[in-house]
Amino acid sequence: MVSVAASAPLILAAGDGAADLSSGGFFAATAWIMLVLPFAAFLAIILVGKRMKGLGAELAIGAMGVNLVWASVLFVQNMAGGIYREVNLTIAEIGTLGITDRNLSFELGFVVDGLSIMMYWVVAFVGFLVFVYAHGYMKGDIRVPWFFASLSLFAGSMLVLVGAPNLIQLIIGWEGVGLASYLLIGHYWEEKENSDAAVKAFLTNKVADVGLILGTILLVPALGTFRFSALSTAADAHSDLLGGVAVAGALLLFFGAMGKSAQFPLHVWLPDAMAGPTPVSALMHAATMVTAGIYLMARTFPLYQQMATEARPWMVTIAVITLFVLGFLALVADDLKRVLAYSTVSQLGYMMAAMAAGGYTAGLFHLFTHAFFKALLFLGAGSVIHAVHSNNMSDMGGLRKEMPVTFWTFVVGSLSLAGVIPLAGFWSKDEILATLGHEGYTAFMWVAILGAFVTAFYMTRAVALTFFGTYKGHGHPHESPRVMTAPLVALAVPSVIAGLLNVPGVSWGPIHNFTDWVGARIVPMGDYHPKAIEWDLAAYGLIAALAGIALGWRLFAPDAGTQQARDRLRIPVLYPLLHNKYYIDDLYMKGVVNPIKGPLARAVDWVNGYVIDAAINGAGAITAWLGGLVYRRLDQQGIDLVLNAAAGGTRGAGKRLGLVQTGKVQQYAGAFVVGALLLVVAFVLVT
Amino acid sequence: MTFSEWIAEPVNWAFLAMAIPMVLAALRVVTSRNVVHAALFLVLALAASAGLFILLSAEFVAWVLVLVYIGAVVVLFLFGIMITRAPIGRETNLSHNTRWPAAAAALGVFAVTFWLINAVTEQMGGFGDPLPAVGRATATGILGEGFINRYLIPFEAVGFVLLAALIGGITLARKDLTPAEEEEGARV
Amino acid sequence: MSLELTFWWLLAIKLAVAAAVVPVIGMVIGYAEMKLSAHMQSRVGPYFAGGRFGWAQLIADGVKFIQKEDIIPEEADRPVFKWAPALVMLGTMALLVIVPVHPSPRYGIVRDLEVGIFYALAISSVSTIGVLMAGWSSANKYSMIGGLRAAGQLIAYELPLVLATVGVVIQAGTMSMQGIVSAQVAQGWPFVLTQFIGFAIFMIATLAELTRLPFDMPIAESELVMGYVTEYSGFRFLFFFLAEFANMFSMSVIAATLFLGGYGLWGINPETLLSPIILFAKVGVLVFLMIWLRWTLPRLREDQLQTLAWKWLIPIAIANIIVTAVLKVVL
Amino acid sequence: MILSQFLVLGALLFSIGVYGLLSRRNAVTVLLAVELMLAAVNINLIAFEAFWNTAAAHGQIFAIFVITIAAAEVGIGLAIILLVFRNRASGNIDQLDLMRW
Amino acid sequence: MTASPSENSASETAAAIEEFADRVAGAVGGRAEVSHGTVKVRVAPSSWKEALTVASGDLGLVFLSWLSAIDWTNEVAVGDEPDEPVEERYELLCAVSDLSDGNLAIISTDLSHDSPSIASVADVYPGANWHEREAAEMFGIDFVGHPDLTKLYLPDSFEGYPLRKGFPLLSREVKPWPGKVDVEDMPENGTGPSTENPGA
Amino acid sequence: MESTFAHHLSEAAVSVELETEGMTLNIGPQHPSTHGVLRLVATVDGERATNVRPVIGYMHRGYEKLSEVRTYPQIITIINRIDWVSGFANEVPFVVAAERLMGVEAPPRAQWIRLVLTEMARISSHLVFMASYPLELGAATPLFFALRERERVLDLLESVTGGRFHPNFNRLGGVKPVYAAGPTTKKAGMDIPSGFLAETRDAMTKVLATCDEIENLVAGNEVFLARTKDVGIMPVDVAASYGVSGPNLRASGAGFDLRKVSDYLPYSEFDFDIPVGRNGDCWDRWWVRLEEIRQSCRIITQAIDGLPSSPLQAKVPRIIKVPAGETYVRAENPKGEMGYHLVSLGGLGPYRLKIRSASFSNLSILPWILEEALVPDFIAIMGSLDFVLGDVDR
Repeated sequence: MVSVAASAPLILAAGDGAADLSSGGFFAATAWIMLVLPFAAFLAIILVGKRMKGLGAELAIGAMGVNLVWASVLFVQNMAGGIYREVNLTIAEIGTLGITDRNLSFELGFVVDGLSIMMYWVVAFVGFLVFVYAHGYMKGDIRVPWFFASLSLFAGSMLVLVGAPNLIQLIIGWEGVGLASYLLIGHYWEEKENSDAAVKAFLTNKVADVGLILGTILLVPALGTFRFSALSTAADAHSDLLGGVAVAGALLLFFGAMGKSAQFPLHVWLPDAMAGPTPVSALMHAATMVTAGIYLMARTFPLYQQMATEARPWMVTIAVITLFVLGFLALVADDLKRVLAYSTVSQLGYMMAAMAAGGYTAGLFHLFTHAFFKALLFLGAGSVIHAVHSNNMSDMGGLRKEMPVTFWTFVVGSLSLAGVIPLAGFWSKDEILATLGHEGYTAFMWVAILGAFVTAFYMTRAVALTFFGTYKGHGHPHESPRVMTAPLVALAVPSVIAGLLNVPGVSWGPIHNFTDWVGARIVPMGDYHPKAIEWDLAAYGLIAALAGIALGWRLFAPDAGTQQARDRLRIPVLYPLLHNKYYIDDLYMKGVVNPIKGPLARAVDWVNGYVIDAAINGAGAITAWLGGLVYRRLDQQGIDLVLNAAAGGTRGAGKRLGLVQTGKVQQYAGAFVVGALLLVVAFVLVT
Repeated sequence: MTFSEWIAEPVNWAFLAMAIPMVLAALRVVTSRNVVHAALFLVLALAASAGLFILLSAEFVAWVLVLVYIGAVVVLFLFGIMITRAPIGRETNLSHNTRWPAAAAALGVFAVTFWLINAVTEQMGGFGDPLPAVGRATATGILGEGFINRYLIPFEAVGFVLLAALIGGITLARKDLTPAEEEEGARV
Repeated sequence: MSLELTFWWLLAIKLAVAAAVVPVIGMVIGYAEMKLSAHMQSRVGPYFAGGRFGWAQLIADGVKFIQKEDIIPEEADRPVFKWAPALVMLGTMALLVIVPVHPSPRYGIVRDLEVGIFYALAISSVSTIGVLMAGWSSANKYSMIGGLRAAGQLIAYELPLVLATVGVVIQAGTMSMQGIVSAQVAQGWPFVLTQFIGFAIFMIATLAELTRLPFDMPIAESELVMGYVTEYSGFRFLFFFLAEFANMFSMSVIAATLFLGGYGLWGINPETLLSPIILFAKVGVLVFLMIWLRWTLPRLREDQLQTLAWKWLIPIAIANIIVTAVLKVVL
Repeated sequence: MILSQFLVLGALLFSIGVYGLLSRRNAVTVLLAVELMLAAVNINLIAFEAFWNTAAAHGQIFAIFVITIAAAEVGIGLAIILLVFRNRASGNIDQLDLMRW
Repeated sequence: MTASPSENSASETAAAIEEFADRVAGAVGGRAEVSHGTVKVRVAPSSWKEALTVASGDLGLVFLSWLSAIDWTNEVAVGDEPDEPVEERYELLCAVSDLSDGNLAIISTDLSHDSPSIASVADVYPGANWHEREAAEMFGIDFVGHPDLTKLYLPDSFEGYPLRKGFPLLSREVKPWPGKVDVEDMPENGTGPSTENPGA
Repeated sequence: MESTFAHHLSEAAVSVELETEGMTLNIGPQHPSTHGVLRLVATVDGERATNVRPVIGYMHRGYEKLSEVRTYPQIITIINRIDWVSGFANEVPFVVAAERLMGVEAPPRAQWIRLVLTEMARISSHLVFMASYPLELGAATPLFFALRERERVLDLLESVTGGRFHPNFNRLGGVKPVYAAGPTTKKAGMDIPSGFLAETRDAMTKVLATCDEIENLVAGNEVFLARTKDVGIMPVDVAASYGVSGPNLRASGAGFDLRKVSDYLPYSEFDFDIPVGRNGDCWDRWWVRLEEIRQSCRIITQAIDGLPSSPLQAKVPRIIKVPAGETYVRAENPKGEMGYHLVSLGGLGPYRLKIRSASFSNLSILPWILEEALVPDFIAIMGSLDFVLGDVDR
């Protein structure tokens, strides 16, 4: 039942870094614990959480802590020397399904390799800190046990997704993440707005999930496997056969990833998802939910790299649109969390662009660094919100003195996000730019550099409006408790130094480069990663960032506490456009939701009424002819009637046709029975 | 096999002993003028069909039939009927005037099916061979294995359908309270 | 052929015994209930009938019931009204067919079905129909409410009852009653040790199935004036009356078989004639438990009962099944 | 026993069900008739399985599927009838022509 | 869980009662009478409902003890006739009390014999609903604005108003029972049992 | 998100929305849980009542009219039949009212005996409640525990008054010379029977022990709590405006007890507490009554320890005529406030006697409290109000 791939998979033989992969030790063999623990915590919290002192938070934190230990050990082991282990448990034989020549089976299991270890660690690390933070943040809230149970479910689903060795398990985790996010976004469901946001997130994701599932259905028979590890082999073997199927399947998978990773135009749910408590946002934006799409791209990278290359330009285009166009929305938002949310959308665009362009490591590296500073920024924002009891920057200002820890960590996060050397964000963004340039997307590269300018600009605005000037809110804000600031500090450290893990061409003694351990040694599929720092590109990026900061500071810092600062961007045409989010929500509402939600019955009614009325009134020769045809077949009343039905008959035909529509089920059933009988008789007579 | 040969087999007596009441009960189900009586006759028909299943050595299915149909479905029926205030003892005309066309359609169905059975039996040289001995109960394990191996996906699908039906049933039958009523309810 | 005949004769005799057991057991348990409740309440209970200790009280009651006029309400639906008690009684009698009292395949059990427990659960659900029939046909609003309550309650508790037995089935690896007992005899300890949750749920659900306190809403004397049996008198009432006690016995005997090791007892050879006695002793304990609860607890409310079933018993039973199944696979 | 006897019985039962389905006015009785038809199908399934003694018991499995689906159908059907009853104070199916234009 | 006994109320002095009576009378605009520790405040029929509204509100007499009537008449069918003629009327009484010191006031008003009619106070004290129904069927008083002025005790077909003094005890007329007439006369009269009213 | 189909149907539905079940359920007049001949006409939807109309009057005996043709001593014999569960307590306020009009006061010993017997009546009445209430909820056993103790108390009552239910023991100006069984003819002026004090002390210990026993048996029972907690909540202002009194009112949170604020009996000389409930639900009403039994035991124990000696009867004329005047005397009876508004014109009997009985007002809240209640809760709520139909109908 259990097949352990103790040896490295086939493709490694061909790769350049395919050396010395061990199957890991005890911790790799027991990595499934990480997948199971959060679920155990989930169940335990639901059952006994209410009666515990910390209302179940300790269970969630404990489980996450254990996970962190496991992930950290694996992380360090992997840094020192690559690990590969894949365990599959056959749950049920599905058979060939009649569509593929291979026997498919439904398997569950886990995979431990560079990519998944990186994700394990990010999820566990950010998750742990967020849980600890949430313990402070949610104190006194309603439904605390339920909150932590959902958080555990969230993290657990993400780990199942990340650890999935095959598409099916990935989909299970994928849906789990969707479900948990729905629960968490709608945590304060008493307000309709929040439950609407939850529903919106869920539905948007569901739309995208259709793509994922259709893609799976399309690809699996062609490839003959659910397993990722066999994907590249299969891709090799089938590359000529697949053709259009691969492109279609790949695009469908990408569609799924677009939903989870909030790519234009499926990004609409993410900003609204701010309705959930801030720790949820932090977790969702940094580690769990939105990275799932990027992760899916990374896992199925061979597919895009080797089979569905035609799909890539489209994907890059969408990603660049996302990173550039949606970044602007952060400029006008007043809600601090919304600013961060749009920045996340934009950064996801960067990652996706790199992924699609072929920069496997670049995309993952940005995911890695982004996880830290975005979690940091969200937790910082949460800390501010906790203090001033408002989400809006118009209620903040001047918090620099009251909340020093929050302020300094927030600044670190902002600089990192803006891409200021030598913080983490700089290195990862630079790598993406290099990838875009190298793969021939020069124009997009410049757009991305411009995007960096926008990023720096709005982050400066956010910092200025929040922490400088004078306080505009109510009450007296004060620094958050230790349980909340400690995670901030803990996140600030990697936000500063994580970039050094992957300075092109630089390696730190026994510690391998990020590029090495995250993937290249395992998936040598011809991705691009820069071998040395391209200083000119770096300079452009840096200049863009610094220019953004300078402009932002110039515009917003001097009178950060006043109304003018916030109104500075109210440019006539642009502002309404941005303020209304490019009217995309309206478009969805008016173009998609309302026609569907808006009484379907009325539409049917309309069709019924008009079509049949038309028949009755003889308002068209075709309708009349069709009516006459059906009528003849129903009544078996001879052909002669049809012959002279040209004019006079149409009227009567329509009338009788109308009578068929009695609305009485039994008459339909009777017709059905008679029809079926006739069919049977006909069938028997013919054969 | 002639009729006299057929009737000589005791097991066929058992068959008749169940089939005849079954058909009669079924007729009463569709002709009875009292809904509760109709439902109770359905119980009789189903019980007879469970007996036939035992005759065909499908013991597990027989008891599933009893448990699900008689124990739950018909109880649900009666429940529904009574909740909608079935008139006790009162007989109403439960059929409408489509009786004759309906009878014709039913006869047609029977005729065609009967003819088909006859034709196919003749064509295939008949299935007239006696059944292997009674008492060869199918091991329930085989059923179980069938469910989780070969028919896993249909099994899950059926489970899903049941769940959907459950949710649908609740949604449909639930009385939606206005907010004011909900508050009232909370007071009590 | 002679062997065949013997088999049929034996079956007939065993069936007759099982059928005869019902009224006798009903009387014994009824008497026990009267006496035990009396002593729990500082009374003496039946005392005069039959000389000493009122042992013939139930016989006298039975005679009285049979002598009484069989009253059928004017407005009642006569055939349904008449058949309802019979159906209730039938479910009870048919249950005893699969109870193993001894390991001998020939004398120890009427019929050892491969799907024994399943049969038991299926048959026990039939009496619900009888109850509904009684409630509806009586032409009495109290009876009607009682019947509806009974149906709702029996549907709700059917599930935990079935689910509670699944753990045992998984552990024993068979649904045959005889097989379950021998599995327990073979391993030397009863399943109640590992399936205590299942046992507890089974007993609670049993109380509900029997509509005994604290789940006696369908007949609640102080609310519905005996609910669906309000309009019954004479021997038809006797049927309901006996069926309740006989049902106590049959459900207890199934519980004893599933969870308490049936006729097996540690250190005693099950082949001896002690086996039935051991079984009946275990049944006695369970019956005593039921009587004890009956005279201790007030009754719940209908919504509380449903809450208990759907929100507590069923999830716990399912969790129990999952845990059992996982452990079965793992161990 | 021969297979045909079960098939004919099934056909008879099915026809009776069809009659009930088409002729009954009360919605509950229509559902009852549908149950009869499903029971007829089950008899056929089990009979086929018994006569073509397959090792994997396909017929029984399908019969159980049918029973399950029937249970679901009754649940939904009764819920709808209940709703209709609540809104129209009648269980008669010929008043149920709202789907008509 | 235990309320401490109000100390001054245990030994209520006459002065305290007087003070309470005046306070109530002042508030409801009536005339106070104190007899044997019982406070009675007489108000005009037109201000009946208003008086009780004030009592239940400002005065804090939230507890409705009872509401009933007395038929003051000079011609009785059974029982004693008044020694001295009284003013013929129905006196409507409503006893209300507070829940702290046990102060109880009887608010009273007079209704004419010809058309006994008054505003209902069932919406001031919901409990008055039944009391008013009782008074209506026993005395024939019409409570205007009462939600459901049907008979409470008696059959719907019952005619007459039993607690009116003019209503005879029928059983007593059919079969005379000694009752009140069967009393010894005062010893100093020394005339033995009398069948007449002793005071006559 | 309701289903489109349901929405569609409900829109298309006829204008009148019909309930699944608009059934009229007649509870009573003959029903095990109505404590006699009370009838509730309830319109129920499933198990929930939409409208409840109590119908009373099946026990109307016309005591108010009867008293107009009775002498004062004769009235005492009929009024103890009003609330027959606590017969003795019914006599006291009437006697006190008449004494007040006459300007007579009963001697201390008589007053103390009245007090002791009133408290005994209270214990016996509450014990009936303790017995019947769990029974109505389905638990049969507490009945026997409680009735056993009630028997003890009734025996004591009987030993003093000669009657268990209808003592007819009070006299204007005192109490009746004590009845005693046995061969010796007792002379007028005899006192309470010998051994009474010791027996009472003994009985009170046993009653207290039984209270603990009942509390263990009933109050510790999850099912009982589930059936009574938060069921039939009666806010104190609503209760007061309906005239609900006695333990029912105190269970709603009013610490109001006429024994503390009125002087119809010398309660001010005793040390006892008033149990007060918190939520006004059925559970509180049960608990308050249980606690009141304990407090009554406390009072009785104090009373028999310090029974003053004095004659049993004040001086009154042989033929009692009450001077003209009117007064209202109310007393804290087991069921609540019992009062007599006595109007005398100086004759042998009252001109008008208004009997204010507790259960009448306690019951009048039923339409309010039973609205939207479940049928099983009817029983719980009605039972917890502890009414006696004789007290309702008079």
